[in-house]
Amino acid sequence: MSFEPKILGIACNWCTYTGADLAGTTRLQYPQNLRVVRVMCSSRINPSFIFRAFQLGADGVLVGGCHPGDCHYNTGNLYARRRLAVTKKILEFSGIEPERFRVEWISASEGNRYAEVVTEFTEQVKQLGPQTKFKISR
Amino acid sequence: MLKKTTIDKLPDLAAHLMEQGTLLAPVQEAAGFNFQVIADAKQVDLNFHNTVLSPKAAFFPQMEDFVRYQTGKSILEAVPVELNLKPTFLFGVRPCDVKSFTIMDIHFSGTGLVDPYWQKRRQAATIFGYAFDLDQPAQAEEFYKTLGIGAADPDGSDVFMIRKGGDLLLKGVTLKGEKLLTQLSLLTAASADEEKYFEDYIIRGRDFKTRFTFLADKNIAKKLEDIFHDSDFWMKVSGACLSCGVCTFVCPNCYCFDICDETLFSQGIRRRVWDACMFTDFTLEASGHNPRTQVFQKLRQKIKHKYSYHVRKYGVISCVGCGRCTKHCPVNIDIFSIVEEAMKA
Amino acid sequence: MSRIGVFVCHCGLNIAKTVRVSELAQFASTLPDVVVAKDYKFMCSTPGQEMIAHDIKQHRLDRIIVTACSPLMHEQTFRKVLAASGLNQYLLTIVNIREQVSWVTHDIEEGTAKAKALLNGAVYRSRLLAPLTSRVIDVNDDVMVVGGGIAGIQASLELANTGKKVYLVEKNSTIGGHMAQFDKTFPTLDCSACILTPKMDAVLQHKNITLMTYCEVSEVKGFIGNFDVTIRQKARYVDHSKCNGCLACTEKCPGKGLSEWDEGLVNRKAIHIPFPQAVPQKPVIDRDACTFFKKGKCRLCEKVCEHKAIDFDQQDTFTTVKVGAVIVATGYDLMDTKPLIQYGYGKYPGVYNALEIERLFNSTGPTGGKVTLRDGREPKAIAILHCIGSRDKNHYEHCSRVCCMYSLKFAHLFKEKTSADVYQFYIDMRAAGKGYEEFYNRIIEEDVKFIRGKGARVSKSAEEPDRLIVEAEDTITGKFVQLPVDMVVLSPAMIPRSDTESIKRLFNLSTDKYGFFMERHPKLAPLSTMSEGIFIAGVCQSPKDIPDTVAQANGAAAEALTIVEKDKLELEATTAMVNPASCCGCQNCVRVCPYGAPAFNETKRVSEINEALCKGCGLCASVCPSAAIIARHFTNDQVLAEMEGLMEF
Amino acid sequence: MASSFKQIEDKLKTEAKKLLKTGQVSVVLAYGKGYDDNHPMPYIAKLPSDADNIVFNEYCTHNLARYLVRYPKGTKIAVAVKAADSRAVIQLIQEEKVKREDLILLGLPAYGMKNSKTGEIIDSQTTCGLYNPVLYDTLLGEEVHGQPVVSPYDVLAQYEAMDKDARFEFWKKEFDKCIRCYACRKACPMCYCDPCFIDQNNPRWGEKSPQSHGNLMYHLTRFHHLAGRCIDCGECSRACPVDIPLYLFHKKVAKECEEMFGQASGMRIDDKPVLVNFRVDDSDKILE
Repeated sequence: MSFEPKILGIACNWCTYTGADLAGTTRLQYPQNLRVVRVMCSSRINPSFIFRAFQLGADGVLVGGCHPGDCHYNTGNLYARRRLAVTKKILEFSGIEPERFRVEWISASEGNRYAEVVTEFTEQVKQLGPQTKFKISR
Repeated sequence: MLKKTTIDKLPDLAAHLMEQGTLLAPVQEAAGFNFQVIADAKQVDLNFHNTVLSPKAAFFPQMEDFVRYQTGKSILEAVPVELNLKPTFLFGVRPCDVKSFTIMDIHFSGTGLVDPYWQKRRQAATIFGYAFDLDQPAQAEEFYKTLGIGAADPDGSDVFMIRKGGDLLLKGVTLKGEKLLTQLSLLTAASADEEKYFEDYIIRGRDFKTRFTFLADKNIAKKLEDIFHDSDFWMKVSGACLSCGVCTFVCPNCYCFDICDETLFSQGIRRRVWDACMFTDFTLEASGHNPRTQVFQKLRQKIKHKYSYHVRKYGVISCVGCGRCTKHCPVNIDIFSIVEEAMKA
Repeated sequence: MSRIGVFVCHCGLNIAKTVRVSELAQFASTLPDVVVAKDYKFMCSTPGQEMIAHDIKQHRLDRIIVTACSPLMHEQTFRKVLAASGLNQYLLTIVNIREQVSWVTHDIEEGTAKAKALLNGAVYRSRLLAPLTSRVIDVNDDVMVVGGGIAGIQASLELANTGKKVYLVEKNSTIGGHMAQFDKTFPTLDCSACILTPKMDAVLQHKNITLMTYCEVSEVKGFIGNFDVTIRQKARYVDHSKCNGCLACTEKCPGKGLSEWDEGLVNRKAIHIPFPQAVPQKPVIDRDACTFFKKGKCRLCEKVCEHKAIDFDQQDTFTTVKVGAVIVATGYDLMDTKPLIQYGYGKYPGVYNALEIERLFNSTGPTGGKVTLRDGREPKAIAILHCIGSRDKNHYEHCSRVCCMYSLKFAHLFKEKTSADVYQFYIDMRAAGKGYEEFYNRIIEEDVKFIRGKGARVSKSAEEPDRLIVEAEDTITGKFVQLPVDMVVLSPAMIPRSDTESIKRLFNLSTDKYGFFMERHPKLAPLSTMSEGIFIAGVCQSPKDIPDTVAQANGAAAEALTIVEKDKLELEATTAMVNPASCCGCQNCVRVCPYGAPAFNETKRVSEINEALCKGCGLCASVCPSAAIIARHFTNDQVLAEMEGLMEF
Repeated sequence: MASSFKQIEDKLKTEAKKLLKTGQVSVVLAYGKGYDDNHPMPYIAKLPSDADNIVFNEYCTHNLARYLVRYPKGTKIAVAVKAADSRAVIQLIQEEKVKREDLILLGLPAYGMKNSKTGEIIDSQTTCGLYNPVLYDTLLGEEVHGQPVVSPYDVLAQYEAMDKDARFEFWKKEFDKCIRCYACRKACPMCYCDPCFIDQNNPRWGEKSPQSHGNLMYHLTRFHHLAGRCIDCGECSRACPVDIPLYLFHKKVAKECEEMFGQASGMRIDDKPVLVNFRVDDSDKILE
């Protein structure tokens, strides 16, 4: 059986989550490896959420927010951009493949882009294989 | 009967012990020596002064699992964790650290309330005490003489070891130790001279110089009680203290712990982990109130626990003067100096 | 221990086709704390809702999970079911297995597996949900309108007519705004003053309106329903409570300053009213132009004033008013075209901008309504250049929307007042408005020449030194045009007021890339802003004509009314709060919040969050290093638990 | 010509005495004698006579900015600051934990500081590599000049060049040593949270037991919390009883922050910490 990664998604309510709904409404098909947590804004995402996701066994983590400038809360994603950039650098220096963590800006009208990103990211994580470095083993 | 072998043959001795059970011995690490479970007999290295961490973890590991359970299931389905211990050989423990075991024994098993984990690990262990090198001066931080401990005291060990040049002299102190030595065929019998050297060494060890101040257990206990409210004193001595946990974690006598439930998915483990009186959440009450928030209160607690409460409760100071807390304190706080000053206060 | 009920919806075949719904319900029933799990054809139908209500009672459920369509669809529906059953509505969790599962896969294995994982995440999250209650606050029923142009005037009158008290704040010494500068309005060509001045006067006379001219907002505190706005009354040096508006002072005054109202084409006195119909009809002293302030001698105005109204010692004063809602209608400026050196504005006297031309047409203007050049000649040929700085990626990409129409109006007025040839240089002619296309057709018939090509350059004529040459490419003929004219009119981009930044900061608004205020939603909430209780109207939101501005003003008034009509207001429940025991006082929350909800309590040395200002984005919770901030309904433990549940299977 | 430790010590004593005598400050944070000369301690002088106990030698490595947040708001404090220490003070001012006007900074231009545990010279390998305080009111000695200017990030090259798997193994081995004594955060002048996120039970961010995953969560999150704030004094690593080279990770994060946001921590009072700030034109490239 081929490797089916588990991917954690964290999507902002106003853009990416709505965009994901639109992908569904338009019946776009994409891989089912992504499991999404809905938060109100990408700025809600604590760096530890990302570290924790990998510890819980996520093979990849995808964060979705509004395009910079379009944040429902004005500036949330502009802070998120910086904070998540640092998160990514930390992941990279700790030795985990940085490609396993991705941040994408997907608006509520970009259902097709949502489907594309999920498809492409799932494929990428598949190529990387199972994530074992952070995963808690008991 | 005194036995001997050579330092060169240490790996052979280690290998013999490893055949019979688990061997814990000093190993050189990046930050200094530490006791490790030996996988490769050649790792055992007696060229150390003392270890960074005390050997207490052999009997009181930093993490001890008690119960495994599943969330959402009945408590009746929880499974206690059984200790299936092989015989353990704790090899190369300095006299002051050996003494710490006997002090900890009072707390964990000496008063009728028995901690089964401590007791089982203790019972499974054979302790190879190892005298300090009397030809080298004691380290600046050490003060075990103050606590009445000699640099070559065999008390508390099952087997006691003294190095003589390239030789290692071993003597069974307890029946268990003696019996073990007779089984170790690679040991040879020591000569009468060596026997004498061994006995003299122990006596010389009692006069070995470390930092010293005259300390009667009862007096210091009382004195510390008297100055409990002298917050000027405590503020002064704790001014630099960061309230980190280094001193308590390296201490051979600190035994405070926390019990926590750690779960992942539906699997839970109830375990014991070391805690420290220096930590914020140590005395945090469920109400949110914390009776000990200030640094001086925490340091006072630590010193009073060792030199006062422990004396009141168990009749003995809970410190063996190994000096680890001083040596590893990031800001060089010295418990010996504080005790000395307290006596003057 | 929670008692969770799981309700799996088939949504007909929408879900059931690619998720095995009964298997999903069966799976749910094996999860810890799940007391009951059921599937049903249409959970949102009345029988479906009744089933949930029934099970809440029968099984004493305290958490409900509905596994169905997107929460954006039916979360409210099911919340009502909970509320009706006596369960706090925030104890509901929706699992989205339609839009994000069944509709995006054809594979029933995959679909079912993902649905299980999502459901498990919901169970983990659900256990940690807490009941939330909305806070109810009192509402002040007064409104503030910032900006006294036509938008502000209109909104103020509408609100005042409903009986609400209105504070109208205007930074100039008169209300009226740009509209007061215009001569005629397109496409009807009715006189601007004739329709505006009655409204200005109505504002002054209205018992419910407190007119605050020569004032600026200096501080805004509070939140929807309860704003405390501090107003700075700039020193007028004339005590308006004593002045009777005889204007004797303005006659004697020797000081001269450029007339703002006449776009600097002429001077006015240091003590002045901006224009004859100004409201209020009482003067102010322009400190920079006043001989006394400049030289320490003069005081002529003081001597002639019989009411002793002149007060050279007057200082700025501050007053704070309480209002429940605010309408921001700060209008626009024209782009400064001087930096566009190719058009020679400021260099060649024959080049004018649109507002200057408005003044030239006006009978109260610098020329008394005669169209003459600065040297007094009457122009023989006039070029009107559209889209100067707007529709231009190098400057402002936006279309200023009204220039086509006012340029046509100018052409008409030029034709009426002069015998000049009039040329329009345009990119596209945009006439989308009631009667606009008709107006365009009318002007075409008035012998106005239309050249489809953007004016590229204005230069001095080599042959005739008094004349200018306009260069452009006529894109219809494909020919390069060099046209000698006497007057060039630029129609510059309309841009936000120069003080937009400070207004933005004061009211916590956001702006688009040009600086126009952002509406909450471009279609569905065009007058609301991200700051609750603050509304926008008119050109400060985007360029628009007078009818649209007035419509927006009425709309904003109605929006404000929906707030101040209420006695009480229910606030968002999913706000953040600070656990003071964990707060380390780093003030990160205070630094990042776009709404100013957290504030630092200096005495307790901890942050506190004003729930009335909080919008629940959770930014503060993620920047809080000691995890002291609880983002209600999205708390750290809820999110982490959900993640754990999602990753378990 | 740089001043000797003894010269600086004398000036420090004089200055401290003067400040306490005139009542300009109520507290002087400096160094005092420890149990031997190689182990001086942070010392808090409150009386003019206390100033006689002040010492300064090459082992006075501790970052005294650590102690500033202990005092109530408005306490007038004089604090002896070496280069990195002064950056910590600046950072604390940026974060409004202390006020500039409440502080008198006694600058210590010190070259040749030594780690009292190992005896090694402390330079840009383990700290920010500056020798003169960035901010001070009085400089107690001649500025240090003529030392080679070395980027504090040069030391990272070999770790950055590592294969990611090797780097993971490297850090795993280091973090697995952690005994969770929290000396690193307690020695850190910027770690003033009490409680720290890792102390919390609800939620429990990382397990309290000293296992790989809890250790990893603690350290990685702490690196994030210190991103753009760590002033590279190296105290965390010197405090660590098991010698985890935390400074390497902190340096890496500081370097990335500097590159991405164009601002080094603790250099200017008017800066805003980079992670509670943004620029509209921050590039999306930083996420790649």
